[in-house]
Amino acid sequence: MTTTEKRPLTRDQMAAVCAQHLGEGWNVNLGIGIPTLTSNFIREEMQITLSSENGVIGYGVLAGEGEEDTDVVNAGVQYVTLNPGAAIVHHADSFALIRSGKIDVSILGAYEVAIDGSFANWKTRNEPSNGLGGIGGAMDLAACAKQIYVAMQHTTRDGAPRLVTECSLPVTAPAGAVTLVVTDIAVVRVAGGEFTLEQVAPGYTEDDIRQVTEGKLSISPSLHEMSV
Amino acid sequence: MTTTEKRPLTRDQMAAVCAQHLGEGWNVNLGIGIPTLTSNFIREEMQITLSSENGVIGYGVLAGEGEEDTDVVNAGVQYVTLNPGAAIVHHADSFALIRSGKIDVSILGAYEVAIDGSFANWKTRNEPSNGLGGIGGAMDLAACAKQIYVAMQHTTRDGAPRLVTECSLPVTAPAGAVTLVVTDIAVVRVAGGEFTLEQVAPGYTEDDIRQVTEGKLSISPSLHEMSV
Amino acid sequence: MKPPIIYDTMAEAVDDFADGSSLMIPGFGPGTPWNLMRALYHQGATDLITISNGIGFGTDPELVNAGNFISDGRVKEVIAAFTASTHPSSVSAGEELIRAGKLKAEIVPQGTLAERIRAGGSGIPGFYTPAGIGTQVAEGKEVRSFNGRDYLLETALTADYTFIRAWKADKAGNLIYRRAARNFNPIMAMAATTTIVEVEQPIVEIGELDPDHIHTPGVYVQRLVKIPEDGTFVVRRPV
Amino acid sequence: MKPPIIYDTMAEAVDDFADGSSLMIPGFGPGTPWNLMRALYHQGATDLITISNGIGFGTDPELVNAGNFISDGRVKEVIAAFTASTHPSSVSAGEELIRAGKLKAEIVPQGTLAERIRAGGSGIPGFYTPAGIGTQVAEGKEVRSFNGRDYLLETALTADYTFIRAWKADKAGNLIYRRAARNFNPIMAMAATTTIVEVEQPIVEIGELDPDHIHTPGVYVQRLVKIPEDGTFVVRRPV
Repeated sequence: MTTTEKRPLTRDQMAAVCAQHLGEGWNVNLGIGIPTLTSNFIREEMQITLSSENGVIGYGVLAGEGEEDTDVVNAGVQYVTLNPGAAIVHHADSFALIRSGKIDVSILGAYEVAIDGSFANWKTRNEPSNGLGGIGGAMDLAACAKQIYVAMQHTTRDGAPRLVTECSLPVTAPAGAVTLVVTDIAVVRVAGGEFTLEQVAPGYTEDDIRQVTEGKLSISPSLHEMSV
Repeated sequence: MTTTEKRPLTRDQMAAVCAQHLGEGWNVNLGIGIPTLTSNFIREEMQITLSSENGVIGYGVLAGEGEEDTDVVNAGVQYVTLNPGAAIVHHADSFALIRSGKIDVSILGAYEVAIDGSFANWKTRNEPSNGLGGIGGAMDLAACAKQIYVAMQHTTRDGAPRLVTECSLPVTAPAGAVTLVVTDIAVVRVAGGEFTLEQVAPGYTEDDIRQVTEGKLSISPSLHEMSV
Repeated sequence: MKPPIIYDTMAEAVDDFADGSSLMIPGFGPGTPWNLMRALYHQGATDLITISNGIGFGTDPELVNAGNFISDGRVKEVIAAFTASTHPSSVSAGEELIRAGKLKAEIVPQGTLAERIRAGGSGIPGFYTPAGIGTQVAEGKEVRSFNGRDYLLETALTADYTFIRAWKADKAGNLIYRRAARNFNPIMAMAATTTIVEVEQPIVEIGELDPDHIHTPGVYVQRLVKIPEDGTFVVRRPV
Repeated sequence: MKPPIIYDTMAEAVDDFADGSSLMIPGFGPGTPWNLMRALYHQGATDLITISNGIGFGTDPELVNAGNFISDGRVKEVIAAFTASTHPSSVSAGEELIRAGKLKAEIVPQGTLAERIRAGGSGIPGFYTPAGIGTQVAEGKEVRSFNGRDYLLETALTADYTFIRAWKADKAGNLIYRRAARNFNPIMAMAATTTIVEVEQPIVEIGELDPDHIHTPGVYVQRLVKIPEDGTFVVRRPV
């Protein structure tokens, strides 16, 4: 492992790394934020279908300036393009698709991911149930997609870990939801009640990651630097 | 009341009498048999919408010979015409419409109707539950349409009453379902735990009807002969 | 998603259909997958569970329905809204087998059947419906009151296979049905593990169908096969 | 059915809207009934229950959403999938009112929200869903196991009114939506007692729309009004 200048990933680079972890022919759902950027990094030959909570099945890259169709948006209400072969359904049918387990992976943003695969992304405070929050489609996706990837900054703005032993915020889904976390400095597998470091950003070492990660962190035998 | 030659109604005439009991602007569902013939007797100015269990909303008269569209059928799989303004939905959405209570009346065939408004039309024998029967959409309609009219022969082929104190066959819906019965010889209102004779076929008297009707039969103050 | 596989013949499309499978069969007159049903009949599949509106009489070798398989003893269980004729005089082989205790049968109100299939394709394991309250159909089922009215708990239906009859399809598997041929097709396409589609019109290139007109998104479709010119195109008479 | 009443102006279409009513508001960016919402804002309706995906910030007087009514204290209860921002720094008036206990709020996973609305329009009083199991959302709800997995019981939603945004309509009230503007519109149109529709294109004669292309059958529609040339046609920016 080389020790060069530390270069954390940009949001676009994180999206590109997410795209590298998609399988051929997968049906993919992208959450608001970094995940929706992923649509720009998917190679056509992967035969990926992107579907959005609002019932767009088969969208493509973000629409270029001046080329927006104001009736074509993704889950983040960003203007996107429709791929050939797209289909539109209503909101209930869209979640019928999600709940039926046909989504291979949903990539979501989060505040915290715990070693048991639980994660938190709908409440910014640890307060009792009071009707407040921003759930969107996350709970349906977390409960029903075959896998959940989380794309998020590795730490809070104050430097506190977001990969934790136990979520401090109310969870979006209990244990077993998240399988992979892509951060600005690492790619971490979540399985068997622990984190496993698989990739680091250019210039980062195991120890760099360990210092900002809470909870058990194993090192993958195939640990390598990200190609971004 | 004149006493002339007794002229029981034909099936078409029964359908015509059913059509006379529809209100302006009603959404109407027609069951297999005599009820589906009703579509031929509905005047356009009534603004009736006929919808069928298979998802056809807004069909019209039966298709003439040689004019059948083999993809346009009613609940009896008879070829019908589509009225202008028709819409097609799938089977689950069709019953969503039915269950949501938007059907003003469903006209069904039956073997028996009881004084409490319960009726039987899905099993030809009084046998325990064994998976046998022909329910079709009748139970959904009976539970959810605002009213159920029954169109049937007044007696069995053996002359036994079909308007009865209590159904002898397994019921399609419990008390309170049927509000009106149109037979070949009478129009009978069902309410308040009794039958009320409202109309008789040409040549029939109260006593003629009473002889072939089981269960309490009141006579409407406005009893009159059917206009067919 | 990987696009569906396009087969040249009905026989190839159903070749690996496994004995003992469950099969959803749409159709209400039009919208019946006659060609795939006939191919499966010749393929020899047996020990089936069928889910369909009616179980059919199975007397016509060209318009094959569940009844043809039942008559041959190749069905172990039926789930349908019509398992017996409403005329005592016309009794199907299936009705006789059920009455003799030789064929397991579940009779379901048609709206409940449709909603159970829709639930099966929607990740909803159970729901409440008013249909059947106070009847034999309610026997053994949970009754629950909502806002003072009683409802039955009904559970989802899924199947290993469904055969779908579409009017138009593109190579991505997007489907469009015509008129009342739609009926059970869209919901069964959602509820089966393997959805095999017979298509009336030539299968078009991806992008030729308007996304707003699609009735079944291609994500639900695994196999497509064009109905040949000598195939069964229409219901030739009311059935 | 009696065809829907066609109004000349948005104001007339919402004139008799009663205080204290519940209102379903579709839209996910596109598909929002901006014109009817603005008309209702000026009509003065208050004491509302709103059902919508998000409660909105309500800072734009031209793009009126639930937030505008909330900011004015004209909403007594909200049911939504987003009641608070996901960024601690951007707090809406609604969020502040809810936290202060001055506005009743129910937060619902988006798929559950959609299915509860679809159930409300389908005569299904309750259903089971896996979304929310093991979270705060499950508090106080029945958990039931089907095939070894836990699900939550969720109940139907209906409303007194819904405002619908359609692309095309005919005089029978049949509606067609365009692209992702469809979203909540078809299911909310089914779930309200009075469905009022703003239409982008000129309302066409009965018979001009293909029955196979209809997304919302006219049987669900009570009122239609064409969006005027100077009305709000598009989402002019992501919201």
